[in-house]
Amino acid sequence: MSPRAAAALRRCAQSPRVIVAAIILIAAIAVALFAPFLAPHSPQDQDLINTLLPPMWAVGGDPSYPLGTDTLGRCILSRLIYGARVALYVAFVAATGAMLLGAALALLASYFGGWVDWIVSRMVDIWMAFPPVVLALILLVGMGAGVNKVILAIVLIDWTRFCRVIRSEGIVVMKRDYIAAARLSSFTNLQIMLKELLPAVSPLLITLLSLEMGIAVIVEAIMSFVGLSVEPDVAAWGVMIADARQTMNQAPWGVIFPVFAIFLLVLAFNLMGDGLRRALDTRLLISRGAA
Amino acid sequence: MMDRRSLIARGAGLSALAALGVPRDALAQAAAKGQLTLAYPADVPTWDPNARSLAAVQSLYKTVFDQPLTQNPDISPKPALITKWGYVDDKGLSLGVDLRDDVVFHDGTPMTAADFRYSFFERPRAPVPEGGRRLDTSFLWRRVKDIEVVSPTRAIIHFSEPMPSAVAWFYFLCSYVVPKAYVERVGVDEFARKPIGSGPYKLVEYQQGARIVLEAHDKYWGGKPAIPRVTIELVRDPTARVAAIESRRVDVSIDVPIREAQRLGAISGLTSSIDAITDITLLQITKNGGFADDRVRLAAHHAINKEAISKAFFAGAATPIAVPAAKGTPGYPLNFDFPFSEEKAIALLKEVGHGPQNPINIKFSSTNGAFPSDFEVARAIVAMWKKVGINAELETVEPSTYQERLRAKTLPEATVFSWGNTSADPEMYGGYLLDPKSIFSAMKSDDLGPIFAALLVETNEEKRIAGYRAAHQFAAEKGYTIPLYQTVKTIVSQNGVNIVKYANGWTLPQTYSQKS
Amino acid sequence: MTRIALQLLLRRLLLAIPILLCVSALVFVILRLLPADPIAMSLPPGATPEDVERLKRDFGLDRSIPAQYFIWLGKLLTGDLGTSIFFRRGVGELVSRALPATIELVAAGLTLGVILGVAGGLAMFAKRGTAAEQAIDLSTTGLMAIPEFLWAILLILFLGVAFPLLPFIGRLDPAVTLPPTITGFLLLDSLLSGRWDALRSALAHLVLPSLALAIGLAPLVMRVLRSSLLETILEDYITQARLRGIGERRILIGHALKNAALPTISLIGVQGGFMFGGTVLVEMIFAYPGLGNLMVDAVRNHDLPVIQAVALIYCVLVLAINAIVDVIYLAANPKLRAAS
Amino acid sequence: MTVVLEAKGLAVSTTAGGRTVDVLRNIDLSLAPGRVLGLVGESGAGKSMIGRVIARNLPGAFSVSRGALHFDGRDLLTISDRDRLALLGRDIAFIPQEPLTALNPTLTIAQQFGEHLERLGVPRGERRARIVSALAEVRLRDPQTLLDRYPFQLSGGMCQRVLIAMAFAGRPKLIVADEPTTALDVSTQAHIVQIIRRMQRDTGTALLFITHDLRLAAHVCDEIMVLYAGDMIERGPARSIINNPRHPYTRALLAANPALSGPRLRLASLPDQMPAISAFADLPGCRFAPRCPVRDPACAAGGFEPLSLGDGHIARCAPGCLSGETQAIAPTALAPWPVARSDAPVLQVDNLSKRYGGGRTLFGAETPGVNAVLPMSLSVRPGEFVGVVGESGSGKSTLARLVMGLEPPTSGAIRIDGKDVTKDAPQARVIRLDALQMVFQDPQSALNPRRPVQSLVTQAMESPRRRADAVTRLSRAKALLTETGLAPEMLDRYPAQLSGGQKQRVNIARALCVTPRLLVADEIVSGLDVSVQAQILNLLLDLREARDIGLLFISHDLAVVRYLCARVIVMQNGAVVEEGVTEEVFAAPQHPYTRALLAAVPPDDVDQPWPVEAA
Repeated sequence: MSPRAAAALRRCAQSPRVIVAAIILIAAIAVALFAPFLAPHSPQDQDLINTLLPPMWAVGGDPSYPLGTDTLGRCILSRLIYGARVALYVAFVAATGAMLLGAALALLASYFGGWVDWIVSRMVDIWMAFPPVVLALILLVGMGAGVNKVILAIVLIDWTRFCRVIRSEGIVVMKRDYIAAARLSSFTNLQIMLKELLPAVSPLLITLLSLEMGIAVIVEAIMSFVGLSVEPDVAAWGVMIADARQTMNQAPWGVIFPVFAIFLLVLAFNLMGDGLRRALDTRLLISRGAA
Repeated sequence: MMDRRSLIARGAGLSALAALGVPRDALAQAAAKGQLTLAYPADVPTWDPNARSLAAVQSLYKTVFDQPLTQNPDISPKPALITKWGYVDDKGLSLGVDLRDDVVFHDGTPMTAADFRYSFFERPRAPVPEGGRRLDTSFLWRRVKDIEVVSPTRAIIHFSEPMPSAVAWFYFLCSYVVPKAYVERVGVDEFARKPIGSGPYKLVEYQQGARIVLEAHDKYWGGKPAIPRVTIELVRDPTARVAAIESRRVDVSIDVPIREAQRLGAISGLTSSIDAITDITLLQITKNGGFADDRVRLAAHHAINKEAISKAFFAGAATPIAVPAAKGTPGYPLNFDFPFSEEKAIALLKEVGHGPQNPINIKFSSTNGAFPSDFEVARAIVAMWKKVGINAELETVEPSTYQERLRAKTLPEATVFSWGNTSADPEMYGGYLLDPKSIFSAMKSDDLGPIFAALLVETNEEKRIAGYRAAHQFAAEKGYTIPLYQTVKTIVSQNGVNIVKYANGWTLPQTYSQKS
Repeated sequence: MTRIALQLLLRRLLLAIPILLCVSALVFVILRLLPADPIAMSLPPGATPEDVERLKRDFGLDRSIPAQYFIWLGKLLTGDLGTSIFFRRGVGELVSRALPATIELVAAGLTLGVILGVAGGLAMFAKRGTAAEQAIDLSTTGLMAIPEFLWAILLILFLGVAFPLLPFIGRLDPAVTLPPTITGFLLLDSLLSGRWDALRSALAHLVLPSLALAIGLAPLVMRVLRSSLLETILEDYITQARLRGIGERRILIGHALKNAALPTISLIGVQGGFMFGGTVLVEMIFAYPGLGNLMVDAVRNHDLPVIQAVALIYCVLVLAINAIVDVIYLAANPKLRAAS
Repeated sequence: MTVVLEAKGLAVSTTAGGRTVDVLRNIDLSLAPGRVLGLVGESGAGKSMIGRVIARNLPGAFSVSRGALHFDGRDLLTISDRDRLALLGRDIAFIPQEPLTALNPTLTIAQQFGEHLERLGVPRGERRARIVSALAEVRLRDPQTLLDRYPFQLSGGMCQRVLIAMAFAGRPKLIVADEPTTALDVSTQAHIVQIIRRMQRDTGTALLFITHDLRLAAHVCDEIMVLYAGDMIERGPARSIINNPRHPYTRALLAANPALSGPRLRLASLPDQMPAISAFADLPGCRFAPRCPVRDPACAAGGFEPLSLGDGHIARCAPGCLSGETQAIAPTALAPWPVARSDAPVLQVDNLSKRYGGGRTLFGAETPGVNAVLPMSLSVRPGEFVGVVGESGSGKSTLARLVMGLEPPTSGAIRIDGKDVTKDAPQARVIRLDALQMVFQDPQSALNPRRPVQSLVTQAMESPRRRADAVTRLSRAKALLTETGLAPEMLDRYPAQLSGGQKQRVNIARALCVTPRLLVADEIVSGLDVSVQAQILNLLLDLREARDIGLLFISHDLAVVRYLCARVIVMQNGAVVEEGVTEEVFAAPQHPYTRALLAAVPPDDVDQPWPVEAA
């Protein structure tokens, strides 16, 4: 490992942000992985007699439903636990997809320049003319609801985030003499892109990826909120908020817990991105905005 | 979340803004002046009342316009612009109506039979401008051949074929009398911008999607409404409607979530009502896939515990129904019940070789958020079916997609659907929901066709009603329909307002008054 | 300056035309992916299948997608945005009422967000290296983890219901009558007609929704401004100004801020565009009669002509805000002026 | 005699590796009004730190630990912030190193100058007139038109003049000029030096002139202080330092500097380089000792008190070393310039030109293009060293990129061994890259920071055509390191762990990997300190001996070109203005531009007046 990478890693490991984020994320991943063992109930089991129970510590709470129940008498804790699966799945898959698409186009654009760059840049222009929420609505109206549709929508919307930033960083890197040196070493175009250009933009890429995961969690929640997200038999935090919002005044915990879960997960991704940005010393302007 | 300092800073900034003098006292003043504010969930698509047949906004139209007939709170018909009506022939093709002579439009001109003819014959038959802005009355009143103006207060409607539901349609969707002279003078577009009717209120201000401000019509034939000024805030978001009444920013809030209505009712100073109305919720079913066999459909019907659904989601207010009609309406068969029975369901499924261990697979769709608790109800039904051996795969469907599939006959076995019928006439229930010729029916069963074809032109009112009752019962017994319950209407109001509740869900501020 | 600004705007405009063409084609194709029948939804009982077909023909929905697109485009060029299937009214009329409301909301949100963000950024910069900065920084990360629509709900609960300080429904109090329509912009109309009650009420109604939008923007502005200030302060000309004996305050205001503002301005350009997206949900929650509500309605009713038109208008707005920010950027950056 | 600035035993410390180290120590200086003191040293010597102490503008981790510093009778170390601010700009002024970045790009000249004048108490109404006259004083033409321009619309030299005018506007008692000409072209350098000197003389201001160029300092300063690793090692009258340097380092520094005239001597190059701050703590005694050719064990242990050599000449060294001529530092004569043999040229360039832009816009209007290189021809034969000189913007770097095929030429032809490789077709590329390799200007930018040295130098063996296994690569890497004078333990280092000189060696080693016959070197020593520069130049000469390699050497430094190249090409604004045998061209330049270039270089002879005031 290069001393640069080692130093960056050390800085990461010493950054309180990264540590806190890593703890939250590892916990969330563990919860998601071991959901069947952790959840006291099936997330879909209804108990129409015990609807809208408060958390177990509140008056009227039931110890078998630690965080209470929703309008269908489903266990909020179990749904939260299974919801972590959806949130993380959407976060990882959608963010990775957006990164792959955006970074690939950005690398092509910054490497070849000229008309390739022109086309990619104009595509970004077109995409950037859409407010993300509006584009998401239109896409989901066109494609219909569902987790994978939401993921596809996020990929189709947010690739520009990667593309824009990576492209401009790539253009800076392309001006470096070591790219010319690689060319003079008879490297193929692909070799230069993958061995010289990609590693140079990868700190930025990792940072953006982390931030994008947070965005993906939020977008999923928004789409659930307008009823365009996951399949009905899937427990997702966004759906929980949308469901519980109807009874928010009466049973606030139904909203509070998933909001807090979203907050925590997004915070973890943001902290991670923030910490990485500092540790990897990437000069990037964080722009959220899918929300 | 936020650290304390920024919270305080934020709070300080906002109280500074609030100190600008935003409205608490203004609200109090408004109430004192005899003003009523209503939070209402839907906006009119257009102020041309003949254009669109939307049940959700019928109450809004009824504040500005009059219908030939109207309904009492108990949904019985009540004379309005028409005082008397009756067929003048024996084939049911000519209906004579007598109009009131004391009706004036908001611009002061009197309403006459010419306006009646204009609204129900001339406008629907007018050539359609390009772009399809055809009035819905042209579909609804297509059987009107002509309207003969006998005198300013007497007209005779001539039908091309019998339209026994015409009287019910007089108080149903789109049937409003508009001022012929005014509309012709200013044009339809201007009319939609500045509508004039003969209704209890004049429209004085309209912000699309935001608010409607009404002022009492002094010369209203039914007497000037008790509340002189009504502001209708159009608030689509149910939580915001709850917040609005809870913060006393409005006097009345319509269609708040059931549980919130219960909660708000317990707050001192607020009154809430949760009542079943004549709208119904049902499963639109087909003979596709797993529902090809009658017994499966019947089992599916028996397996649904409608009482439990009503209790779980509607505070027990959603009256369960056995046929696709509201209880107590003319088309509801007397002494008929379709019991909840898991045993019967299991037995029926056993006949076709299925059971809890060996479930039959079906597809099930539901809108999500189009009707109150629609998706939750669907999920509850999935759980109930699972117990008896029906494995339903639930998916969400957009209303527009539902329509497309309905027309393409590709609907799944069952779909949660809500049907509005303020008129309570049985034709508007089974006549549309079950008649295979109707564009609204999912169940296209050949044996239902002749039954409804005859009923559509049955001019004997008693026979017509009896026929619908029988047809409804027949459909339920054959497993052609799985009705669920009557839709629930919630109204939360401040104690100072007297609300008149309509069994068909109308919200008519002209019937409200303020307690002194 | 004005000449260059005009040139820039002209270039923007020329670029906007192909962008809008592509955007509209894209929307057109996406919207027709799903088989859906918006027509039947809006038909009255008693309509026959033939009626549905006829209406479909009237709306041109029976033709091929390219044909529909070109017909739509042709009409668009004559200023006809089409007819709403649901409302049976011209889309142009619907949009013209909703548009000023949304513009007012975004303008207020942007203003508030920029004010909060710049103030916060300066505060963070002033406290650089202290625990207070860390605290503010962490809390901005926290703020950014909550999306706008949740802010909207939280604000209603907190400032609308729990501490009822501010109104949260629509644009005016029920007791206040609408000022005469002069420009279509409520604030402007109130001002022009001297209707102070309406102005006050309209401003009060703007606070919560624009705050919900601003909370999304402010932390970003804060951070970008802070980090660009930190970068700027290391520049040679700042050192040189210090060496000329110029005080820190003057250096910050007179030298650093103007340079550090540039990245902030670009950020606001991008985020301003995104903010139009944020209005969709915020308008829905605050019953604010703007484009967002129109859009949500249209989506719900699958009202294709309205979705198309509104999507296009959103894009026009985004491009417009980008152009405005470009001009501001140009005004703030002499280098760019000299280059073009 | 009054003293404007006086330092006694001044020391600045910081912590490195947990230990407190002095980055400056034992600094004694005094500067009288109207006098010029030169601070000379290579980068890292601590010369700029003195300027920062005066402004009390030390970086966060640094602080004055010992000694005294007085300005005009006031203690600069204890003065209040308020008083310090009051002094800056009025009584003490600074002239920066990078004129282009030292002016705020968003403010016009009038705004920035006006702000300064406002501080000086000039009433608003008089400011513009004052600015105009101040700008005229620094020989800026049409000062009126400059007022509303922005800094980036001016050249570096113009900006520096503005900054000089601002520095002198308050008639300060002391001006600190920190490498004021380093960032400028040679011809501008002479003008700027001239203006500073004249203004300084006219106003009687004391000037602290910080530079890395001993010869420049000799011409500008009355007195010179040589710094090495934070130590003042020698101080004295300028003439005395140059003509009679006593400290081994000063002597080495002079011997490492190629001359522009006289016999061509092999440059004496010291081993290694100046230690970094982190290494100071391990050098308690003389910090130069590890590199000193005449050191004895005592040097490393103890520091030395300054030895007065009379005439104000002071050196800090062991008395024995100061006296004699040491073999190790004495320059040796060099073989004649690498001569061109009669072979056919390796590289032949005919009428090559490059024009940027110049297309048409969307509306069909022609956009003005830039001619980077006007049609030119050149050839390099095997083993021949050809120099290309010119100032920035003369097109010499573009020429290198054209030759290497990194950019397509607008017109003309490039031939390698007579084969046309003008078009960057795959086949032409193979021919070109087998014969030609390039050493880049900025080693920082030319070395991928994520590759270790062994991967960098054998990078070419990753290409599909030369793919080799790890063992082959490793042995090749070792051979290349040996050849370029790098220790084998460098194999696993990363660029960030290398010094500037080492990076440049790696850069050269990489180019040698494919055994080219011609190297194209673009300003490869311009960023290096003199002593390291000497090492690299000698390496190039050695390579020629060992490999018979040719060199196209691009540089702005005439002396360096003279040292290496038999033939020289002088470029100005993309055009070749003169070419020929180096010795002839430099002895009798034909073109006025060549003459101007030569005149701009401070002559080796201190007594020769320089800079010559332009007519």
